[in-house]
Amino acid sequence: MKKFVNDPNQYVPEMLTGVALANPDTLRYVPEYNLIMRADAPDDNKVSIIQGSGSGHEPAHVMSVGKGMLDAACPGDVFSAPPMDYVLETSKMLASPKGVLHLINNYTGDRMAFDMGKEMAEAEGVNIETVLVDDDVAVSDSTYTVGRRGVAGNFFVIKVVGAAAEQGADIDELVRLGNKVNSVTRTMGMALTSCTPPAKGSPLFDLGEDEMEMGVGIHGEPGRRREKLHNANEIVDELLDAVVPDLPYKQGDDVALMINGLGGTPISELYLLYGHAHEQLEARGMHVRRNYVGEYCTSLDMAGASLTLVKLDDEIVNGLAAPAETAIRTF
Amino acid sequence: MKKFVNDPNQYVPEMLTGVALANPDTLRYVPEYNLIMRADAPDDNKVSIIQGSGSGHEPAHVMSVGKGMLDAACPGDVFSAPPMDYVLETSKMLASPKGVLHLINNYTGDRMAFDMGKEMAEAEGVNIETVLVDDDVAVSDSTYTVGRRGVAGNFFVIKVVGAAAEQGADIDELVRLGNKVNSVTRTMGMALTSCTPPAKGSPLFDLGEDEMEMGVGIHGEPGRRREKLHNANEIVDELLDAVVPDLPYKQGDDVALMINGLGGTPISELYLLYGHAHEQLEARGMHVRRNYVGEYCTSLDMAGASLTLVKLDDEIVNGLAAPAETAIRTF
Amino acid sequence: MTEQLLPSVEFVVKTLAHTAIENEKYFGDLDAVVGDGDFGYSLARGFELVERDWDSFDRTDASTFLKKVAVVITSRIGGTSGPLWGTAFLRAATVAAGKSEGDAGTAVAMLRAAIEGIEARGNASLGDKTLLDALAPATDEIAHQAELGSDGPTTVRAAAGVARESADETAKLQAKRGRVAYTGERSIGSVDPGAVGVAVMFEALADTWPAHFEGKTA
Amino acid sequence: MTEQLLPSVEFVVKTLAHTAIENEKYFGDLDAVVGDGDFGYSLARGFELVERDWDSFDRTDASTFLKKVAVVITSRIGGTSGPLWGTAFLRAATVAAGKSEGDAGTAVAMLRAAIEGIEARGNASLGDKTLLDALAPATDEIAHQAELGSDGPTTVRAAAGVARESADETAKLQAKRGRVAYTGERSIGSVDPGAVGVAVMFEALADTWPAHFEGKTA
Ligand SMILES: Nc1ncnc2c1ncn2[C@@H]1O[C@H](COP(=O)(O)OP(=O)(O)O)[C@@H](O)[C@H]1O
Ligand SMILES: Nc1ncnc2c1ncn2[C@@H]1O[C@H](COP(=O)(O)OP(=O)(O)O)[C@@H](O)[C@H]1O
Ligand SMILES: [Mg+2]
Ligand SMILES: [Mg+2]
Ligand SMILES: [Mg+2]
Ligand SMILES: [Mg+2]
Repeated sequence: MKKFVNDPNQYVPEMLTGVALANPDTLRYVPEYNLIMRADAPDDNKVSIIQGSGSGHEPAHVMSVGKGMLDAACPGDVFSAPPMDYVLETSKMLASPKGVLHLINNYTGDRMAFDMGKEMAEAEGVNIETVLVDDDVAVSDSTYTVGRRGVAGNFFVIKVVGAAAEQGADIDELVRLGNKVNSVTRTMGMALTSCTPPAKGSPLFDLGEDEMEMGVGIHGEPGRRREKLHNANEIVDELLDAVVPDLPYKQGDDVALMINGLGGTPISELYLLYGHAHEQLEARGMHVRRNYVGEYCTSLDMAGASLTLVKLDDEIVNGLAAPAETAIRTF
Repeated sequence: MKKFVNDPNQYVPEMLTGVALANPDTLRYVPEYNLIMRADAPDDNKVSIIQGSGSGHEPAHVMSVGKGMLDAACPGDVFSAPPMDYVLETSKMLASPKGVLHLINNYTGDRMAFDMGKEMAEAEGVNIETVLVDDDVAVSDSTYTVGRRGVAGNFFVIKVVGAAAEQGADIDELVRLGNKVNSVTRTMGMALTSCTPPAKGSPLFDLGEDEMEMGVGIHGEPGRRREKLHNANEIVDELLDAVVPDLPYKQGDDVALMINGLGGTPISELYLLYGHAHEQLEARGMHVRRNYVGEYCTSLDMAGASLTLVKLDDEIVNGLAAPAETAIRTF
Repeated sequence: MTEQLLPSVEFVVKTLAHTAIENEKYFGDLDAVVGDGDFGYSLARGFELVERDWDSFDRTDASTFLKKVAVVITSRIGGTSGPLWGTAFLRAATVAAGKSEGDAGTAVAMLRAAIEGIEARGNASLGDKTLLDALAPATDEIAHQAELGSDGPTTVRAAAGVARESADETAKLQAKRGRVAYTGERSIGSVDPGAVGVAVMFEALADTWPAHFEGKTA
Repeated sequence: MTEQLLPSVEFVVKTLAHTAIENEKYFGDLDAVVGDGDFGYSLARGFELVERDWDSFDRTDASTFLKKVAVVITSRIGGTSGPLWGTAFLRAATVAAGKSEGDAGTAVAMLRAAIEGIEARGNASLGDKTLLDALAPATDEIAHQAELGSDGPTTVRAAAGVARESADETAKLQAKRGRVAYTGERSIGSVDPGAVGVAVMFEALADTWPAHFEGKTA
């Protein structure tokens, strides 16, 4: 396993320790619950926004804690939803008279942990509402599954809801906004390589030297289909052909375009993908009004990328353009 | 080769196209010279700061163009210094009455290209000064080599000089500042894996599953020595033991600490490394006053990291803390 | 065949904990075939806590004891398994309430309650390719052996056989619940890790049961 | 043995260009052993431009022609090789100035000027494990063959032999210039890509020389 790791069981706590040490003034770390929270939270005049989900997707979600973003994150182990206890204690610690918003990525484990945690926190008097994120078009919504998965589009929900919360919006308004952003956001990802969870120590699946996995999940779940490796432009076209007709995004639409790296892909390649995606969207009559290129929601060290579109209106653009701070700073 | 690539010969131009499309209002792209420049440069009241170097190190250096950073970058092909022509034309296009500063990473090819380009641009009336960056302690400065290499510490020189240039500092002042920052900056890197240049299509070197390369160069050059793979804390200790005594950094020093990812290492691992490095420095009596965790200077898709220390004084801290904008934006 | 309930329950939980910890890698590998590979890790970390806190659990009666185990599991195991396994222990505890002795019939009632809990929590049914597909037939087999009047070791061994067979059969099913359901038809051909986990645990019980209850069973 | 200089120079440059492009992968692999792997790529991209602009080069005389080639190489090849090779062509052009005919002595003078240019630009000497370690002995061999009165094909073939031998010998040297010098002792054991490049080019010249100048040489 070619990774920086000490004891695999301490991978998440050691990472969180690093995040906390890098942000001594703005963040608070509560090791018992893998909890990273804004040092100034909860704020009586602001709804607290919480996210859980498994680790291994950094900067999602624990590094998205900060002004105008999340108030707290309580990630589980790598690729595992947080235990119910983390959700319960985090909800209690972040309780605000204006309420607590659970932003949940739509996975069975996450939903169970948050459902149970919500029930128990409500029993202790915390007012909680829920927004589900499920932007992944790779998964068809059937009566059998828990529905589409939440992936990189999660960023847009956090950003817009976080901005509104910062401006004092009520919890119902945040639920409306969050559901709205989620409803116009679609993502599809693909992998060039597998990823290696520290506790497993070997790749989750095997991909041949000339293969790629279309529609891969961010936990290394196999996707829609395995294909022969294509060149960069063909891959972008394939992702666009899955994402664009899904909403559908139409000629004349203003959109935000995100090219998200899955962890092992260098930013040079992401910009190469971005260039073609941008040109293709403009050629289809859409206007790329905002763009996002980099790592937002990863799958450990997986080489690969996802493409997200958000249909924009002024309300969403304002939320996206509002100032924000996160635990990861370039400067 | 598991990469997003179309024609390997078009890798750099296609990446630059993406960067330009993502920054339509702030950047200008001149394809003939791989040139990315601020749309508002040159500014008669500001020294223009230029950097070249090979590609494959993104975000260095082409994605560091922006207010308070570089005015232009004219990268060569992957791992190749730019042709002299690029330097000449970029210097002419960025010519300002206040002068042009060449920030050069100390490699034979870069120095030759910039030396020749400077001579020819000066012959056409451009006023040029030079600052060399050579922060890599892995390479011992001997009469044989061109000296230490310039690696991730380059960021700090750009940031401080860029901030001063933005405030109208003269070129001599910038040279002084640049040399000063470089003189208190030291870096050492190590690789867990090799990297794959698109035109080569296979890894530059082989590293066994249980090996790592200490002191690796950012072009995949072998480093000080090949070792058995160690755990994360041991690796950090080894990097600190190379960097700290070199300046030396001493008890009581205020320092900036950077953990830079080499391209294939996820940010979760970088924060894990950061946590231990921070704790070790504090244990040695140094105070980590600013921190930087992420990708600043990469080696394509190499898994690995480098550790940089900068000894701080108020002048340097002010430059580091000054606002800046770059071609890569998270929001 | 009636026995003190608490020691039996303690023995079962201890065996499950031991088995979960011992099989961490195996269970993880099973989950990596089409899942996300964390099943072994989640279960092992949770049951490690059960072992760690073992001596501190309130042992007023079997029900109280099981509730404490359920709380540790529900609170501290992440992933899908924490809520599912925790709920199962909690429901079994409810059935055990007020009972100090038990027989095969008690075991069946506790297991059926656990199954209903998993169905409710996971919104899952038999045939969805989950741990239920081993747990439910194994439970039916215990009921069947009780009707036949079999002794403890025979009953547990028979249940283990059925659990293993049923777990192997899950390879033919398409997953309809959990993370693996996303892969649709590609889930066909590999066994469900949860179901295999149940089978391995029943086998561990079958292997140790006779030694433990030697002389105590009918 | 005196010939028109321009056609000979054109022939040499064309052969070098062809060889550089054909051997892109080989030269790159050599540079990847301890270097950064771009030597083949840099050279190929530069000489591709030479081929592309071939017809447009001013052919007033050999010197003008070589200067144009030098400008393309210096301006458009990156890495260390652009400045080094460009300087070499430029210096050779200077020696050729005013000459319309040439012999082996002219070739030696042009090559010695190129060598001095590389030494100056690269701050390198013989034995530093660079292309000089093939180019300088091969040049000496041409001078030697000229003294012996050998014909063109014999001279070029002899120079190619020496270049190849010398290039192979670089494996014993520790690099003192260029990127590879950073690796210190670890550079010992592998040949210098630049030196091998020079040898391969001399061999290509030796292979094609007789056919080209058939009947024209003494
Ligand atoms: N909705 C569900 N209902 C019942 N059992 C389920 C459900 N989802 C998953 N399982 C069981 O849990 C096992 C996977 O557990 P685990 O790996 O912890 O979950 P996750 O998918 O969150 O990683 C599956 O093999 C299956 O037996
Ligand atoms: N300072 C120097 N002087 C002369 N020749 C050099 C020097 N540095 C490198 N070389 C030659 O150039 C070759 C490498 O070229 P190239 O790969 O383009 O350079 P880079 O190291 O910049 O990638 C070496 O094999 C050597 O023959
Ligand atoms: Mg999981
Ligand atoms: Mg190079
Ligand atoms: Mg799992
Ligand atoms: Mg090279």
